Amino acid sequence: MTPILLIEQVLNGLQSGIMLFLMAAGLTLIFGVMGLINLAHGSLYMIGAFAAAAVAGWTGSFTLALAAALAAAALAGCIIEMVVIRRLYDRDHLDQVLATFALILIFSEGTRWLFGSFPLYLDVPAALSGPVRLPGGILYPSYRLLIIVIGLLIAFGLFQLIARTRIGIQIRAGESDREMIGALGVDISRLYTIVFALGAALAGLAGALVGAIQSVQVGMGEPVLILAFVVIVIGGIGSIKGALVGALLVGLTDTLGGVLLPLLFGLFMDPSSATTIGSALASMSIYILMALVLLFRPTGLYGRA
Amino acid sequence: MTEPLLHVDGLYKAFGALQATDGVTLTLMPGEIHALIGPNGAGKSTLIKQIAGGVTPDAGRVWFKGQDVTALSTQARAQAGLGRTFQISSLAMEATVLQNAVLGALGRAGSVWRFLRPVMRDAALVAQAQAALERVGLADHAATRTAELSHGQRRLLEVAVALTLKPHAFVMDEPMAGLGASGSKRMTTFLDGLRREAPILLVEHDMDAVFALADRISVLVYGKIIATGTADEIRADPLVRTAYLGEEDVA
Amino acid sequence: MRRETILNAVLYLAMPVAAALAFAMDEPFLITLITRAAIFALAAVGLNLALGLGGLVSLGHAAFFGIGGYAMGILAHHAQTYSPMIDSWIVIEGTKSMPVIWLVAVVTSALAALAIGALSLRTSGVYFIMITLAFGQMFYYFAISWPAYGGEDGLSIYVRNSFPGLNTLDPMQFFVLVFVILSAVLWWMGRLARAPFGLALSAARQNAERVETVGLGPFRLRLVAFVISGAVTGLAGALFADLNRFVSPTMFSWQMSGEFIVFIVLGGVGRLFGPVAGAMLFVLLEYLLSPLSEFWLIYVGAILLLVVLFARGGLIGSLAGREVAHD
Amino acid sequence: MKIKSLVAAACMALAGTAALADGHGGKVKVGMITTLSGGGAGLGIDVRDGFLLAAKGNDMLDIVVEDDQQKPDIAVQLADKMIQSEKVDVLTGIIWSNLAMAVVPSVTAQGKFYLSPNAGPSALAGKGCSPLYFNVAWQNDAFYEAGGLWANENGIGKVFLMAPNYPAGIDGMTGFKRTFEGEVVGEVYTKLGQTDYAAEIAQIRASDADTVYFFLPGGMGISFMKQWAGSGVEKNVMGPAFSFDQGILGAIGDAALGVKNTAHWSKDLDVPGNADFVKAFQDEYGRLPSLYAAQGYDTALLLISAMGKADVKDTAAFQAALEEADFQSVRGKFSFAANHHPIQDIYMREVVKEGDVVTNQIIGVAATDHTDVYGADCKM
Repeated sequence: MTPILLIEQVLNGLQSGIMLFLMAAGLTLIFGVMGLINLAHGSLYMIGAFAAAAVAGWTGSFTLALAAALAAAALAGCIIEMVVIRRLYDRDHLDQVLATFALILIFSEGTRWLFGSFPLYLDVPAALSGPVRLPGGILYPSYRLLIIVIGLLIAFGLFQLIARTRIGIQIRAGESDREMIGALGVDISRLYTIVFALGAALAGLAGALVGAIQSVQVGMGEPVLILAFVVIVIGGIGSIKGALVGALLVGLTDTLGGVLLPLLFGLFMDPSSATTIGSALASMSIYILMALVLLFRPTGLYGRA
Repeated sequence: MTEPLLHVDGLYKAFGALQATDGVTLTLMPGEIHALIGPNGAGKSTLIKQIAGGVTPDAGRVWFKGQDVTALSTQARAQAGLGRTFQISSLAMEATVLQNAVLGALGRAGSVWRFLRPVMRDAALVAQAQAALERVGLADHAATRTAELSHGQRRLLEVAVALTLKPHAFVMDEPMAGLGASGSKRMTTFLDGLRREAPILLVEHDMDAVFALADRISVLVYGKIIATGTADEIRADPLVRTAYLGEEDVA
Repeated sequence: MRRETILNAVLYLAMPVAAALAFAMDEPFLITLITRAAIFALAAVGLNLALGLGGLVSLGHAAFFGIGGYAMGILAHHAQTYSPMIDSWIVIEGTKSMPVIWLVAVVTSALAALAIGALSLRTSGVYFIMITLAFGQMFYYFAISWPAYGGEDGLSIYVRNSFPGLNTLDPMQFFVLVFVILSAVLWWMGRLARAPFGLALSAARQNAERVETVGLGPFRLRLVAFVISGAVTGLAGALFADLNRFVSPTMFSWQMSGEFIVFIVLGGVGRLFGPVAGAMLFVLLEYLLSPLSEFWLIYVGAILLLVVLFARGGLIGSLAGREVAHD
Repeated sequence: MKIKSLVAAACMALAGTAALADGHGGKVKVGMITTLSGGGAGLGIDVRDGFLLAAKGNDMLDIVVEDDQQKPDIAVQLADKMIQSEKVDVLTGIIWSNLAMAVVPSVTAQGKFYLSPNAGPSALAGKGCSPLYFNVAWQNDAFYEAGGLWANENGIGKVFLMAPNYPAGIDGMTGFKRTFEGEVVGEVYTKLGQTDYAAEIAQIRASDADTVYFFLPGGMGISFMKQWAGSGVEKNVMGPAFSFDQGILGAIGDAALGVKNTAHWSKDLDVPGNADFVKAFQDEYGRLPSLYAAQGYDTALLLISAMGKADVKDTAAFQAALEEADFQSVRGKFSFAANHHPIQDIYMREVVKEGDVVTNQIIGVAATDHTDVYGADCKM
């Protein structure tokens, strides 16, 4: 394998990691502040993608489509927070898992009822449809570069939001002591709705961004959801920094594992069984990574005991 | 000279910049009640956890019955015969009072790997548990759900569970809290008799009880023991008066 | 008698009575459906030991269900094709005998539970939920991409395995077999909850510190519970594979683990008959709702949501009231 | 009220018996188990709609449709239900090979006919074949083998193969390699359900292949094609029709233009009846028919043709009637090989744009009278 190819694969790993971060950030915020496991986070991702595809279909504008994805997911987030989720904060994790599992069923089949069973069309804007040449002669899809940039900007914005703003202070206060912020006169239920909507909007944005280069279809959220969970568990639940590090680790492991493991096994076995065994191990690699991290750090890399 | 049953030797424990335990050495002799007092935040609970298990000291040793138990788990120390009660009740709240006591008896018997016979029909275990409940005066509440007990009654149950273990020494963290005046008095009488069975390391805020019961008193301030002695010695100690009792005098 | 006792008796008898009715009406499919509910109930009864009594929310119990299924699939596959399973210094043949298959299913899933439990129980709370999910996913992807036993296509067994003296292909006889096993396990779980081990495990769920202070180790209690739990779910997996005469990686999927939890919560967490009630209710809903609409899963979702939000304690909890402490 | 309904039930029962007693060409009860919910529902819905279109107005057919949710255990359960409770004569509808493997052996073991409108796993074409099992679609390898043949004819020398790491994927690539005489320069098996192919595309770009040949069903194919278009890699793209069918092309859009794919049917195929089928389907459902719709349609035609010749209760006669395949397939000529799998032509199609609609157009024949290689193992 040439160094150029390796660099390109590392870029690919980064890009998929950054997308995972958008999902994982919301998930980990919601857990950190409200102590809630939200399995329906994948549905918000799907809602973002479908909203984007629908709006892009009507208007032809990708920017409007992204805005619609943010708005639709945030709105859906607000609604489910107010109708369902807020009843779950005091419940144990089991009830949360179950109720949000039920939400997945409702959202998936509801979306299918609205949009039908066939995948929707959503493409990258024409201006970004080709590759760009990076230093070193790497041809890299410009849209993917854009995703990396947007993702990094959002990560930066999120860190700023939490470190600098009033709402960020409230979020941090909420993470360390839930009763305390109520005593400080913060409107908790409003704060919770805002945090949930923020997480939802990030998921929706990720769905729309990814939907343009993947398939916009019912059920697209669940595989990403599981990956996002792996990310926040590796990073330490509740930690935004952990989510970023975890997302990049998972993105890189997944991408490079799929490329390198078959090659590695090819060194000492015949090509076809090397491909089979390498691919089998590659598909398990992130779960193995997660198990290893938890064995040595039972609360993740940046988690609090 | 008799050997101390429990010997805490030069314990240090820091949490970040906070030195919670700062070179503590103390002993518990057979037959005595040794009270540990000190203002809030003095590091009593941290010290208790290093003695009974749950927090590992940065330096120093804990000896129990001549054996170094510093590296042992809570569970192993309990098996070695250290009976402990908690400041905040630590009980199986959904179980009945009797079941909590039976759990203690079960722990002592070590016969937990039994998967068929109902534990509440094990006459020997239930008898031990009943006896312990009677000693603390909870026999009438045997069938009550633990969550329905008052705070004071939960304290008594903590003590009863510790009794079922037939420990060689007790470590009790504020057993009087929430008992009320008459309850405190009864508990005082009870502990007074208990010291003949096994010595007690007693952390307590109720000064009347401490001065009535303790053979020796140690005063812990900012992680250090500033004085150890009989009730009279402690009352007279100028350091203690300024650091601890002094505050009350001023007030 | 307590209301829960009466309710349990009704639930327990509902299955054989319904099966007998179906038999009388010559509706063999209904018997198969009831058998399916009974097997799901068994799997969830296994999980309920860890989840209900031990407080261990495992989102990876499909791993044991699948291992049990594949124990049956692999053994029967080798017996069916007359190829030895292991053929080196020791020769191990496949088998079509149910008792042998069950034994293998129980032992292998118990061993897997021992390994997974020993690693996972170092964590707690959400981390435990997620690490068990991760182990389940590992098995899922392994089963899909390992070509030796059919990969995603799974393995078909043309004839149900045999049990001495029974015609297992007869729906009623197979149901009776499953029901006897379910009864035996329920009986044992009822005893287990009251046995010394059950008391200690339940206390460890409520307050781990308390259990430590009386000299017992919560880790070992939980590990043993997890192993027994996995073994029971593994046994259910072997029966499920025999019911369908087929195994596939979907038995390992995380949705399967989710469904087991759904059964328990629908029925009532920690109640002996909770998983039984939940599995029966779920299979009934599936049977009644799926012909109504293509989008019937919406209704399942809505019902589930309502149960979690408003009917705490599940079916049994709503009907029988708050749990009374044992004895 | 009660008496009334009892009488009504009795009448219906009598009518039912009368129909059965009618004997030759009597009513046939069909059980259709297909995927109608979840991510793979599009295929099942097309098969169902195609089948129902052909059966429309035929009152000799009594059709029960149930959703298998793409889960093997549900499919097995439904098959049991249809055989044991609904007492169907013929089963059909399953989309996925793994579900077919779970259901078909037990269906034929219980003496019922099974007509496959989509899946064709190799086991059922070879050692596991059955007199009661008829495949109206294809053996799984057919499109791949035809792809290899076409590549040989059209000067394609170096290919890069890609498929998900599961049996249908590996079998497909094996099928291609069976007929392909050029050089396979790379071979990648991805995780099932993978949605990001950046790593694989980079590998393909780095290889010296002139053509990438892939099989990625459903959303996987959509994702790959969109990402491929964005990568700017200039290589030919080929595959079986599964990744380029009508239901999917709409979601890929222009990114699919120019892709070659093998299929036994296309809506522009000029054979008798096909244009009528396409029009009728569009009129009925308001969308273009897909390959799966055509297969569902043909399955119903085959069944109806056999019903005209024999009574379904007479298993041997009905089997013989099915074997004749005396119907006008929308694929043109169609007959069964000894293992009850199709002998048919496979075409090469290219993705083009007709007005605003991205669709397929036939550009040539890839294989004539194609049949599978597993028939040799079939003893029946």
